[in-house]
Amino acid sequence: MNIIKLIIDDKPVVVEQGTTILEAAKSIGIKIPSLCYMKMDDLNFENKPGGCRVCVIEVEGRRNLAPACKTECTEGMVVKTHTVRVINARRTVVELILSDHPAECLTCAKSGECELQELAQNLGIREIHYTGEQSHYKGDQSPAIIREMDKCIMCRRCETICNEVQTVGVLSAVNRGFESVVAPAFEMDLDHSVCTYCGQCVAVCPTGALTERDYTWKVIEALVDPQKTVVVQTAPAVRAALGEAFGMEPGTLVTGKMVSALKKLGFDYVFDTDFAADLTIMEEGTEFLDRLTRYLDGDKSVKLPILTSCCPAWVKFFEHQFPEMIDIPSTAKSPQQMFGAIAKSYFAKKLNKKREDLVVVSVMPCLAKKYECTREEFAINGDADVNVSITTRELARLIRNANIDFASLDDEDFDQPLGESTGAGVIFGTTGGVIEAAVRTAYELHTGKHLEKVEFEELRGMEGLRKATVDFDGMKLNIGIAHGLGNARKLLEDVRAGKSEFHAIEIMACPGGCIGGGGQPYHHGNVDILKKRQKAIYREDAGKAIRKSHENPFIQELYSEFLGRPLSDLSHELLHTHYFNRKKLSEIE
Amino acid sequence: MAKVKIPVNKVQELRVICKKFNNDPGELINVLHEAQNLLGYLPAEVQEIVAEELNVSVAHVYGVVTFYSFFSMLPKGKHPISICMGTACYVRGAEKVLEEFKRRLDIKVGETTPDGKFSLSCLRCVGACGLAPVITIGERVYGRVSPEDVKKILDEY
Amino acid sequence: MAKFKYHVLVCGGTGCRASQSETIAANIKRAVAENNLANEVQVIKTGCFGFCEKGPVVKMVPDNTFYVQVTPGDADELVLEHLVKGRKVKRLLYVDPETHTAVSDSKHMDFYKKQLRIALRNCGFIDPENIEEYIARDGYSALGTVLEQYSPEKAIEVVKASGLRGRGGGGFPTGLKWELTRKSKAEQKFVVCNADEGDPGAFMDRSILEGDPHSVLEAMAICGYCIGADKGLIYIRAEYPLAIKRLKIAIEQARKYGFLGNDIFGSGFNFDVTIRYGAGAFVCGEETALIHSMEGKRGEPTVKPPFPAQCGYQGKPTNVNNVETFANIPVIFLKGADWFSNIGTPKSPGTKVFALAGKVNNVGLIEVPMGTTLREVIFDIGGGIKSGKKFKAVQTGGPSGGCLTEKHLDLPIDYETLVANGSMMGSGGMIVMDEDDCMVSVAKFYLDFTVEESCGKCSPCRIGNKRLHELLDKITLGQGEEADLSRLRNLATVIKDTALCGLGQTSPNPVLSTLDNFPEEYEAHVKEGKCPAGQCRALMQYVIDPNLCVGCTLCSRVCPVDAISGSKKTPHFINSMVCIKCGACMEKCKFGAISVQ
Amino acid sequence: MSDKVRNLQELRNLRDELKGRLLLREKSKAPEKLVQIKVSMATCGIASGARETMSYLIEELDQQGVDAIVTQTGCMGYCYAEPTIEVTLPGEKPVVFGHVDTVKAAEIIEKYIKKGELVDGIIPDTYNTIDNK
Repeated sequence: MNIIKLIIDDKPVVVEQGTTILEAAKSIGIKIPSLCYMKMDDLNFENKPGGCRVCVIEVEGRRNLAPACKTECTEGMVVKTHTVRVINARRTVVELILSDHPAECLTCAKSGECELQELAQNLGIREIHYTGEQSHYKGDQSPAIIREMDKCIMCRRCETICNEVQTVGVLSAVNRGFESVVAPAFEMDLDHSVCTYCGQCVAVCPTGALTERDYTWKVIEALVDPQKTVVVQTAPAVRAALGEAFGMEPGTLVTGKMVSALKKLGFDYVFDTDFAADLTIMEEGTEFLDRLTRYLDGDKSVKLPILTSCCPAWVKFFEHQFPEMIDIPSTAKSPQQMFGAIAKSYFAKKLNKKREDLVVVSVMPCLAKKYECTREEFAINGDADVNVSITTRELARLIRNANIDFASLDDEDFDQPLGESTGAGVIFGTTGGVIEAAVRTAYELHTGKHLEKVEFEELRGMEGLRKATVDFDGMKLNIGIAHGLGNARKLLEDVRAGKSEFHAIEIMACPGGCIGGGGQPYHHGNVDILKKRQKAIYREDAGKAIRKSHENPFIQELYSEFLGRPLSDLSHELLHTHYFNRKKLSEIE
Repeated sequence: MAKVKIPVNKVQELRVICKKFNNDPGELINVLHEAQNLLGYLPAEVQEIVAEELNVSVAHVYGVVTFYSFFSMLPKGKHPISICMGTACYVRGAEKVLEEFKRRLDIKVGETTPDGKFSLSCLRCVGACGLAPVITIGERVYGRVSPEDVKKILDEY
Repeated sequence: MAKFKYHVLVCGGTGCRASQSETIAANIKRAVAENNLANEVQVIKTGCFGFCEKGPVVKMVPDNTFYVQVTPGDADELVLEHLVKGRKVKRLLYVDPETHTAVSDSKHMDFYKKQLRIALRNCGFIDPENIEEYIARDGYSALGTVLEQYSPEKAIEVVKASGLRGRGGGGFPTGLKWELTRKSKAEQKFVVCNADEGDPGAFMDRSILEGDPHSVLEAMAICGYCIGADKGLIYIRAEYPLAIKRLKIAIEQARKYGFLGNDIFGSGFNFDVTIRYGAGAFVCGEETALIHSMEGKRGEPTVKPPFPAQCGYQGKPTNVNNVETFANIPVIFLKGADWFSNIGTPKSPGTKVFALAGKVNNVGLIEVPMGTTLREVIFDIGGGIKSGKKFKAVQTGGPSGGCLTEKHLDLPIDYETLVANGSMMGSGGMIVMDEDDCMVSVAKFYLDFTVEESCGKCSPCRIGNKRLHELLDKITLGQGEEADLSRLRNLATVIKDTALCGLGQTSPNPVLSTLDNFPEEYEAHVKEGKCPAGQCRALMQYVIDPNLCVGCTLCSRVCPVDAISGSKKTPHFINSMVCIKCGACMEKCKFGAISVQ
Repeated sequence: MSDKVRNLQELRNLRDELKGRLLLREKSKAPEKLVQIKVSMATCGIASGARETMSYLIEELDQQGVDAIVTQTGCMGYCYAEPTIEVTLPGEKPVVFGHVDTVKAAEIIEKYIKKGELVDGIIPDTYNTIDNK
């Protein structure tokens, strides 16, 4: 690569060929404002249509202003980023965007996190000189995502991530000119489309156009209801990100403070989804070993590789996109749903209460969980195993509503018995974590030997598609790992073509796994935040006394007192499920 | 969007069209042209079949259909009337002719008369500026149209 | 001519007719009869000679003597001297401005024939559906010569030497564009002919494709050979069914004769052409939007660079040229680059086809050498302004161009001059406007067009043009304030400066050029709520003249909104607040009592 | 394929032959009576009735036993005068007529084609072509 020398704001800069002016300026501390631009190399996501025109700057010798995000540096280029002409152009462009944007900042779900709001503040916009007609679109409220497309600024991030990274293809730019907007086909509601609710569009949307459904009020109503015993479960990835909502460094572990806050909010029992993660390992691990041994004994009807099934967005993805393969993934429910089933049977019996008296609330880094708990197979005569699923962001809002000074809380412990978990449970929160937890237990169950080193570094990392071979005392197991539905599709196509050399595959819909879920505090495209959260998860695992799921005493107690053994009839009834052939085409009412 | 039932033979013809363009997503616009000629318009179900055959998302097809003014998701009239609103025709009074058509047919631009006989739309430029103002009904081109002629033209159908 | 020995042609074009050319013809007929030459001399009224400055024009056939600025009084002398005595009437002969000598007949006076047809050379001469007529006029011999005698590099040199520039509107040197595409390395490249022609009021590409499709095919093959491409695509708008039909026939015939397909002229060079249809989107005239449309996507442009020459259709190097640009290529190889570069001006050689339309008498497709002045085009070729009205402005370059006025009439037409004066060449649409056209509503008309055709991808164009249109709407409804004029200018300038593609960067031109050339008209709308040209209906005041109105109550009965009051036999009054300016009352009033202020 | 032109020389021969054949056509048959008429059949021409004019010309000339060839061509540029036709009497310069509906066509046949009298409304050719430049 040859080197390019140029001048930006009278400062000399040296960059590799192909670098854009935006990146060159950033490398010497000049942050040129931009809006539609977002780049996350590790997740091979790059959105720079060059459409918002906020990042225009002056290049000597050029007739009009150049978009910094798209224009590559050339030798001897002279760039000026804040001449009067540039500032006037930038302010006018932002005024134009604001002129077709509802001025509802005070009540908007994205207020305080909105990139357009921040831009308007930085530029000191006090008046919109060019007002006129505003575009209006049909509202759309799905179980997980709310679309208020009047707030759409056509940055195309959601369209790019849904089509290129997730390959689900729900969204596309529609119409032309002033009425253009990004929408599903026929501007139908999301819950009629093939949307998997992975929430990545919400994670990248710069404004309040795409936000999560808010169930905080429903939780408050349950808490104040004297007849109800309110039980809460917190997902592994929440404890690695909740702190960011209160100004803490990304990657700060706030497990103890989270539990303390939940107790102060009035939850009767504060439990941990990690417990159900260990339970999932028991069920899924056994199912995998059962298939593996039958396969090795020559039973051709056995379907390998086994695919993990704990991510609801991934489940809805293969139900829509690969309906003919719905018998390949593990039949085990996700930890959220296993927890609900156990809470409303085993635990309800312990408290000798009816299941209807219990309200199970889950705190998840994810939007698809909101949809998952509403699936009819996860309820018994109308009473859902998990009543409400809220996101990390919603929990932060609840804590603020209760005037709790989160940062100064002392640590507290989860309640027993469903609060106890192992290191294997907590690493569910990151890509590669579920399969590592499964391997830790399956190794010992299969070989009967003690597993000395529990860390399997070869399963870890951030690359979209990863392969690893694990040695089960002589028997080589090929493991595949994919995060991001686009990568999942590649593995699926191999499996469909019978070319897949894997025995087991772990798939998570969100890039980075659950730490990058659609319900987490906004990362605004900064991938380092995801990496820091991932390290925090592995730190929590390392700090745990017990590191393998089958050594969790309360899991052993659950089996001895209630379930009997993994894959027992009761286990099947409570902890396993089946999938549906969802037509690829939407059902238009 | 009411689900439109497309007769089975038409669905078959539609798949044949897609195969004729060997299901190449790059040929989407040519496929949509032939589909619209086949059915007169492009309802949601047609777009879904095209999306399936060309292996692209339905949203992508809908995005293309709503981008180009030639494609319509509503059935056009038996005799689609298009008024040329190019500069030459505008300068020679095309607006008055349009007003006259609107008044007589009592529909707005983009709508179809209740009996489905006429639909009214504006065209950017037919390219016969010598005959400004120009209107087309189906394939036929009428030149030098004045508001007074509108009645005579409509009576021809 | 069997019977008549002599024909006297009297120009009957509307320009000359306005200076009584009909009476001249009548006088000559009378004089001919008096000298009993009636059965030898036929007097004929003709269409416009295209020399209206010197009208009325009388031409004697067969000796082609050309008399100018003839008056009805000269009729007798003409008949006596010329027809009877056979002597030319010196004082009426045309004096050549350079040589100051009287020109005896029109043969040496090709000065008055202002047009030169290169791109349109075969249009109207050959049957477009018969390849043999094209071959008979040297068709495909340029391709044959290039394939047999030129290396691709040398052929590109010829195109560069000719100085040909893009006729689509931008004026980018064609030779350079071919060279850039040649330099990009790839095993697959494409030649694309841009026949989207979205400009309203422009129809030259259609006429070329309908009249002489083979010249485009031949040129595309030559371009393919030069840049190393074996595939050509013609992107044509769906609104041109006849051009599509003729193109298909031409492609079939060209394949049959081996001018398309494999091993053309035995040179081992393969090239074939397929047709891709537009679907009604003006923005697809822009190169990158066109390419996306051909890839079955929404016609949204992308930021350049990369230029299509490096990465175009299907990511491969693609050379996009306009129909008219291609139509010039075969002639350049037949007649040579020097012959071509000597036509027009040094920096803009060759000719340009214009679609002359609007308030001009001879609406038509004309092709003039670059450097011809607007006056010559509008008055000499166009036959002046319709129904004797006063010329006000001419709009070139369609929605991306600007308005030029009286003071620009003598400017030479070429790329640089038009851009320097706030307009641009564009594809060649030329709409003439007269005193009755309000420049603010013309600007609004173009903005209405751009708002409708904007692809919506970038905010300055998607939202900015909408706001420009709304501002102009306000002004034409008489609700504009002083500050709106400065807002208009700043917004237009910013859109021009920041929009992503050519459409957005030029869409404010109609506003800026009307603001610069007709500031007083904007002020009249804003300050006095008046529309000088009387076109903005909202600003028209319908008024009843009390001393003409006899109180017959006819107007009050026909008024749809009861804006007219007054009892029988007394002068009536129109309440301008209620009046919707429909003009029904004015039509009904038999006494001419109602007028518009 | 028989019609495939294999090289430049073959093309030149074909061109000369075609040019010749066009002239031959004139020479072989009764040259003095042969009339060539070109009807401008562009979109605007057709829209203004060029198709009717063309078929009228063909039938009428046939009935009146005039040996003529009527062919279609592209746009000659006189939009204001469509439909336009160009009539070339043998040995004469081509003359363009404007606004040629069936009535005008009849007048052109009667006066110009049969008797060589010019007809009102002829359009002087106002442009050079590259042949004579």
